[in-house]
Amino acid sequence: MTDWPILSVTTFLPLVGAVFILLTRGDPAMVACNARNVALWTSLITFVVSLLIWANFESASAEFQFVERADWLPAFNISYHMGVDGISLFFVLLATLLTPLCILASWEAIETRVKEYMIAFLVLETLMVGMFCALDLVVFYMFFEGVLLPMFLIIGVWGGARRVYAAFKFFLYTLLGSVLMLIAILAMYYDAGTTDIPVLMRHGFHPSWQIWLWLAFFASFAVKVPMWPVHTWLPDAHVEAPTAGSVILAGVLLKMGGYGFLRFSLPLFPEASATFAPLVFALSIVAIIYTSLVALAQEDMKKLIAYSSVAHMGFVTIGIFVVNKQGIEGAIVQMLSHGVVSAALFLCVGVVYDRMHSRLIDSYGGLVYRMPVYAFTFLVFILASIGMPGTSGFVGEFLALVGAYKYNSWIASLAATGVILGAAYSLWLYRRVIYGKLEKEKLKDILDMNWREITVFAPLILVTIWMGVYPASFLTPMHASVDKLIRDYEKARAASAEPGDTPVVRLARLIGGGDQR
Amino acid sequence: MIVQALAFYVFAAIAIASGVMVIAQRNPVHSVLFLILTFFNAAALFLLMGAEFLAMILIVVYVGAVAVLFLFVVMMLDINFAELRQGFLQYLPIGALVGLILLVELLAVFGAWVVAPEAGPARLRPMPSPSDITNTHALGQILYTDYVYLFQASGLILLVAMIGAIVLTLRQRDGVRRQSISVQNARRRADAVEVVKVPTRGGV
Amino acid sequence: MLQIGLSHYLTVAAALFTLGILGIFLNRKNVIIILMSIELMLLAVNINFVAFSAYLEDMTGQVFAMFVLTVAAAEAAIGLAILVVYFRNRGSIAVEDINLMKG
Amino acid sequence: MNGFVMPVFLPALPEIALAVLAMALLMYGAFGGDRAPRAFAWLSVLALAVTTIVLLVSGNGDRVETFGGQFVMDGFGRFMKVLVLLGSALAIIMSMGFMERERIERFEFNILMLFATLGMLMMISANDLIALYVGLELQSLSLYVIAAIRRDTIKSTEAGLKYFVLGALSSGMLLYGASLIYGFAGTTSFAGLARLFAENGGVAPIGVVIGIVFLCAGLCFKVSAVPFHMWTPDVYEGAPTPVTAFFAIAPKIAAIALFTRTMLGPFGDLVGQWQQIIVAVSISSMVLGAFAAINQTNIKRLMAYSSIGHMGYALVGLAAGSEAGVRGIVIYIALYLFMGVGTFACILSMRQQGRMVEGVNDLTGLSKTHPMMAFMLAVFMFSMAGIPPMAGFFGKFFVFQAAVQAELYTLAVIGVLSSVVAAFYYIRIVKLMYFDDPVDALDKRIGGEMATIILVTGAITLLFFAYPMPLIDGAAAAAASLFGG
Amino acid sequence: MYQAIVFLPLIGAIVAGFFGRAIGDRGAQLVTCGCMVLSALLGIVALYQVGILGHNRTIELMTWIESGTLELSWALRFDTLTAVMVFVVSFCSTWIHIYSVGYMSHDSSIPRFMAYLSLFTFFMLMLVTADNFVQLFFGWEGVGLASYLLIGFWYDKPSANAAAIKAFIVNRVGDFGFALGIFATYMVFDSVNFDAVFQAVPGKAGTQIVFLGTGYDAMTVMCLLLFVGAMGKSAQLGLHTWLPDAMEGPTPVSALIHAATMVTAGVFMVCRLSPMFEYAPTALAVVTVVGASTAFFAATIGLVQNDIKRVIAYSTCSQLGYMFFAAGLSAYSAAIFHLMTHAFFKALLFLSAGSVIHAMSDEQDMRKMGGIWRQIPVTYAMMWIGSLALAGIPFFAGYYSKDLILEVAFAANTGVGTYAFWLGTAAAFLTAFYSWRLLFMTFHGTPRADEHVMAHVHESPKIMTVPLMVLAVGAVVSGYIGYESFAGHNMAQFWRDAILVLPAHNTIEAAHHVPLWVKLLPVVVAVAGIALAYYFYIVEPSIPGRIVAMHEPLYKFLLNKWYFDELYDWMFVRSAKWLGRGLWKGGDGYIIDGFGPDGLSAATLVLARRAGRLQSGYVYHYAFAMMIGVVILVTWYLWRGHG
Repeated sequence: MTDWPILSVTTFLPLVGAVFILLTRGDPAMVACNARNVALWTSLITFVVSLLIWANFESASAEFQFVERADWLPAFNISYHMGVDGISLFFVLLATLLTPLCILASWEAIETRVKEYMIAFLVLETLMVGMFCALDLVVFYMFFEGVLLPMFLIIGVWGGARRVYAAFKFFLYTLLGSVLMLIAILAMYYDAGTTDIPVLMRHGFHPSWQIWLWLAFFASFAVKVPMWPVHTWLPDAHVEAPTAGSVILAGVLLKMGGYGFLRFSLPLFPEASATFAPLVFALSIVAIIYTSLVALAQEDMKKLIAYSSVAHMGFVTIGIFVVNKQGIEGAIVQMLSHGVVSAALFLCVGVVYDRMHSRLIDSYGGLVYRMPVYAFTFLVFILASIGMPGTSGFVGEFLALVGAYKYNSWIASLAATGVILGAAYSLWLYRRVIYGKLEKEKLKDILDMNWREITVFAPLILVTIWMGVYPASFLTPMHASVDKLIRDYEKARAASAEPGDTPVVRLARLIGGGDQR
Repeated sequence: MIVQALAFYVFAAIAIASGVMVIAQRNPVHSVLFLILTFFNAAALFLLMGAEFLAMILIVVYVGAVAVLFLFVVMMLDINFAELRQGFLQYLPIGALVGLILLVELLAVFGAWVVAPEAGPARLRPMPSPSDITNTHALGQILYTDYVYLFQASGLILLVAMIGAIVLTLRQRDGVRRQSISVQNARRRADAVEVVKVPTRGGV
Repeated sequence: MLQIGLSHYLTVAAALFTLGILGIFLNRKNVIIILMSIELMLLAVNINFVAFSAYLEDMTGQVFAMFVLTVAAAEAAIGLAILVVYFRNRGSIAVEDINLMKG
Repeated sequence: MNGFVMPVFLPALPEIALAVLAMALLMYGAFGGDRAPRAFAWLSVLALAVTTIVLLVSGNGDRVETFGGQFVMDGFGRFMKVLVLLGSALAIIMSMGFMERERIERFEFNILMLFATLGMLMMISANDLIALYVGLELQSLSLYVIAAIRRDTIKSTEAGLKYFVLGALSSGMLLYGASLIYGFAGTTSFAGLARLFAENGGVAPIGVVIGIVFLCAGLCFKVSAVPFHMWTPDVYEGAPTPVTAFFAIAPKIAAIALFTRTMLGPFGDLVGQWQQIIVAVSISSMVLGAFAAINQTNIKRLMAYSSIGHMGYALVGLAAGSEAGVRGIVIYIALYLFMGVGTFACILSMRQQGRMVEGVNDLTGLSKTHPMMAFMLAVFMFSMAGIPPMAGFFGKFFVFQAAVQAELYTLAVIGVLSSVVAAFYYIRIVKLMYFDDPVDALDKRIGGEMATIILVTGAITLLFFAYPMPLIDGAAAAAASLFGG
Repeated sequence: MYQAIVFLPLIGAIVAGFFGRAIGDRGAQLVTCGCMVLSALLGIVALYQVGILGHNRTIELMTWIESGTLELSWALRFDTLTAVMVFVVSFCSTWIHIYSVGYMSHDSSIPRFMAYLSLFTFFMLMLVTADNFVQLFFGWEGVGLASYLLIGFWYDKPSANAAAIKAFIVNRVGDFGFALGIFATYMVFDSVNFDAVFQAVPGKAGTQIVFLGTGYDAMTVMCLLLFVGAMGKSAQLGLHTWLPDAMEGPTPVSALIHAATMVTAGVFMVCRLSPMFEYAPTALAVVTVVGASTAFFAATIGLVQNDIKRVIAYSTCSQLGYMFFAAGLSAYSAAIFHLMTHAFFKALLFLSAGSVIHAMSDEQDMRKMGGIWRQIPVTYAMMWIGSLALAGIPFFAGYYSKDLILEVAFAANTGVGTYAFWLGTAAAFLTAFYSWRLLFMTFHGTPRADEHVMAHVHESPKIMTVPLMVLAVGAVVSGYIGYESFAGHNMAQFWRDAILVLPAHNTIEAAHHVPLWVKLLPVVVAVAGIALAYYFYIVEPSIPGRIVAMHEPLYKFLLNKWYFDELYDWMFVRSAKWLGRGLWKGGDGYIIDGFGPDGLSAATLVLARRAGRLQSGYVYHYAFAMMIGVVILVTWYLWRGHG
């Protein structure tokens, strides 16, 4: 533990950098250069600081650590309350890891409005980190929603041809999801008189309320995850966003949904979570199979990866809602892994996009002849994406499926078909892009990755393998928090469960008894 | 009683009838005239209710000033009356229907009217008995004391109306010679008259 | 029937009020008629006030009516002034022509 | 002088000061102030400043009644009056450049603004149906004229005419309602009405209820709530832009304050009766404001629908009918003031080749030509859309909090959903500024006052989250004072 | 030392793969072969220590996954079974590495090839040394990956790419079952470590498990699911389609992966899990039936194929069938025995075929060969040895193992055993026939290749022929040497606890006592097969054509591999693509977006236009709206009544 506000520093350090960039003036080329450097160094320092969080984290404790609390709206019992536990710790690290890589990846790809771009990214980092650290619902919501702004601009200003459509769809879709959560937050505040998350976790909402609150939160998180059928914003946003935008989107933003389920839906609404778990499973399984099939048909690399993200997040939601240790830890690892792997895949697309300015699979083929390093890198992440043991993808998927199987073998069996389909579309993509004859004239003089790009990928490969071979470094800090989560969940369920209830019956009763709170 | 009732019905009937004519007339001049008629009858109704001062004001202010102002503007604007009534009938049914609904509803509300027993003490300015002082007197007593704030405020309203009317309609045409009193007053003999010492025998 | 009560006066007022409203939206041709309809409405309100005042035996109603009268006069002045400037610009006061801005 | 005692003037000192200053300025203008319009405008601002100072130093926020209970001064009033005065002063400042460039500078304009402001102050302090009406009319009559102040253009005069006709109709309805209330309750005094309904245990004769309906109709017109909003877009479009800015802000604040006081003061015990009106009106305003704005190409018209929507949100707080609701309204309206002023300052700075432009599309590519202004406008737009961490989010947060507390869940849900629709047109403006390339660039130069206003309001909007307590505490105190706290 | 066996290949792979450009072709070959030789030598030592001296050991490397009760480590487990496998894998792999130096000498990316080979070896060794199911799975998937990479090694060949993907995905289907099997195992035993599971098996026998909503016998479900994985990897009937296509890879790959080692992983798995299978008689029966059917089925297809490598591939498939039904009849040691001998002779056959192909300028179609035995005598001889071993001609390796399996089948004296026996015998006949068909078509008769090719026919260099000879030695003697340890009198002492056979299932013991005709039958049919082939292709070469003409449909059926590929293509590949496209355009585009965001925004725009139209600009409409508003509110209150 540290005696300085490490979480706030991590959160707001990027903002300082952003202000710094904002204040630079002068020759445009110089400004751009400065902006890049400042952004890179700021985010690197932030990353180092966030590593300190990990270093000082006490794995044995299930409590929130590095807690900070400051008055914000004292009259309303709402305070600036920050802290991390084993669940949120790695999401913070994920955000701080990916941001410098994104900035590095955009080094040459972004030529216009560099200054604004870098500011947007730093602001985004602040919001992401803050969101994972927030321990007050209102503070959380502010960060959660605030993410929309820089992301909207990043997609819209630096995006591709249909960027306007994509940016609007992204913005409005996710906004629509989350406003309902706002109402739920207010309702919780009304009921509990506070929005402090640790306090709310002990509050115990009436089951009939939980149904509605859970649904409202679900509306928000399901869009973010995204779950079928509210996933259609994702392919568009991914395709149109600049490379780094896709990276952050896939790497961190999607995790906000999963994180939300873990942080809020399960501990706050255990009853409702149990009631709706079948729904989540159904949607997740559909997502896995459906989007995997859709991914097979894609012609655009980014779109394919985007659809694969939906499928991968399906495992996450399944893992979360089976509420057992393997399931939840698997879901978290899967999220982390997906954060690294799909981010890296988008970066891979970005590498060739920067050279050829096409994302169509058909524009490529035979790249391995000219770009062996690239081919290798791409392969590593394709393999991680299909869950090759020894990579991070396997650990998450495996644990989540083990958890699912413990809950119900149908879920695991159906979800596991996604593993087959995943291999199919991923390898097919790889084959069409990397293998085959180098026939296209334009590709004949394409260059392999330069040192900057290799620098971007090296840490990602490292993390992927590390997480695959020795996931204990990541799993150990989670154990205590996940145990507590499950324990509390079981306790709450035991307190109100009546044996012999099917979820449908329970749902009917709860909705029927809506007015007695 | 009978007389009062008869008077009421006559005045009320004329008031409503001329009200109808106001909105139904093709010629705005006629409308204004019917409006005046309405005002007169309303004033009579006021009298029936014992509000003499208001009745007089209505005639003086409304008929004397407002209605005439209307007339004046109607004349001034020199409007082509030829097709002013088109479309009236077209919208009449729906309009009349809605109007009728509103009327019926309002009447339904009045049926419920009673002077609430609680309303008695709620009265702010109990009406003095007419035998003691006249209606005008009674009004005067409270208008400048209890209602001085509002009285002053309505003064401001009239001021605003004045400023507004001037701002909007006063036109300063070029080439129109105007009298400028301040300039006239400010004129000194020295500005206007130059006494030139004419040297004698030198010619001009 | 012969006993004239408050509701009789209120009925007259309601009729005039309704007429005033009807005048505003039935009239398609002449803005001046609209202004007159407004005067009708205000008159109806005044009848209401006076009637209530008489039957409540309270002076407030009459005072209110007086202020209404005052304001109505001012309103008429402003209304006509606006009408005049509009006429100067547009050369018409047909209600249907007041339609430059819509959507 | 049978028993007549001189009323206490102190609570009304700000109004008196403003009236006197306005008349003094009128004299000055009539007899020779016409030569330096800018200086005159600054004098008017000074008058408002003086009034504000008087307001702040006279009295301590305790509830004081005077003029036989027709005038009330309390914390709520003080707070709203400060907002109104601030809004008016900013509107006058914003108008200076415009009036000069368009060659319509006239001292009467400023005087009318002052009188309108005076009317608003009286509205806020009204504690009697008659005072309500008189204050309202003082404001309205000034506004009718101001709307048509550009008397040589057809648009401005048409705006004035429409505003007038509908305004008169609405005040007719309001009066009719007042007469019904008077007739069925026997008094026009807010205090008396409140006492009466309190004694009746929250039950009112049907006549009073219908009276409240008519009264609400009149008040809704002033806050431009659906379906009494129809004048708003046309008038906003037709009126000269600084006038639109003024209309969009100060009268709205005053009207909403009056609305709040009227509904919660005399009819506070009848919440059950009028809540449905407000809920209906609020929902329709939010929804219409969201939908109708989408197709607009004129930015002033767009702002009109936007303001309709915003009033819908403010009314959500009123619908709650609680202290929390009033607090929400006050916060909402205060933040709306800053966002609105800032936005209009940006609109007023939009010029091409020295000419005013109003098209939404003229903002295209603004981020490249005016990065700072584009940024601030984006901040305002996001704020209006209610995206955190902008100030607008807090406004919505607190009104919806009140609504949820009052268990008006449907209202809250419809409200947030319509805010998503509304977000569509707000972000469309951001899109134009940031995603598209400039076609006809706007002129570079932005007036000094404008830049300052944009920067200050922008900073407040953007950074409100960092230190929200002063405003929120103030609003809480204001709300408490309305509930006799 | 034991770590070195496993990780030396990995080091070789990394060095060759990442620094291939720095150390050059020769360097990469040296490094990988060096590592492999070392590994193989250590492997022999390990076999000696573990198998002969009986020093079982498990070496924990580090924790891997640890979540709740799911605790597993990276560990190397050495018992006899492992040691045998390690020996086979490292031995074959080493020689194939060496052979590759020659075979691939003209290729442009030698380091990559060597790295892949070494990587494969590493994964295979991880697989056989696994201490828990998940590490087994790791190796399992890893060899799949290496196989994918190697099949697609010539990535400019579309057919190679397609075959690589097909191999991976078909294997994934198997892995799907495998993974579910692991889940079920964990569910039942709360552990995935072999020791813990094996110890708990007897206690759990007969328990029920709910799978897909229905209750089944736990052991049966687990074993069947796991067996699905084995079927995928070992190309058993249904999931066999990838194996023939995998011949697109370079020939050493076919020899190493698709004959000697990887494809036998399924057999290894069943044997490794014998303590579980023993308690799941139903599963054993399924294994037997599938194995026997595959043995026969693949042999029928092998009859008519024209690609030299494909014939051998189907032969592999068929031989794997033998191994499976042996395992299914609880003769695990026999299965492993056959696995080992098969590794030698099949690797030999493949490498010889490679040598032929090499000689024929990369021609693989037997119809374009013939009459070359004089030019390449060494290869020809090796091919003979391999074929003799394959056909089970006495005293070659195959004779010992295959006969043993057929005897076991007979001795089992059960329905499935008898089924396996007869199908196995039929397959033995077919095997002999197509092996000699291959020999005769390739080496005898008139040359059918063009002159250009024929001019270049030449014997392979030493670096290729020496491994052939070494393997040939294995193919000749391994059966004789191994028999006693694997299936003879030293069995119990050799296997110890590596394999568990319930006393009731001890079929090997019974196999030693079958009637004589059973022992002779396989040899007889093999000789008959050879004779028939001789008659068809040497004496009367026109007969095959006539038979084909007579039985056109049957021939087509066999030539097209029972139409499995077509069926799968239609059922899975095409329908998946069609569905994907349909869901994308129709589901996402039309339904979800159409009724979701796009539909909503379109509706919003329509509403917006309507709302705009409300604002007609006419004052009377505005007034009317206000009045309607009031009327509605008033009506509402009157209708509702008040209070």
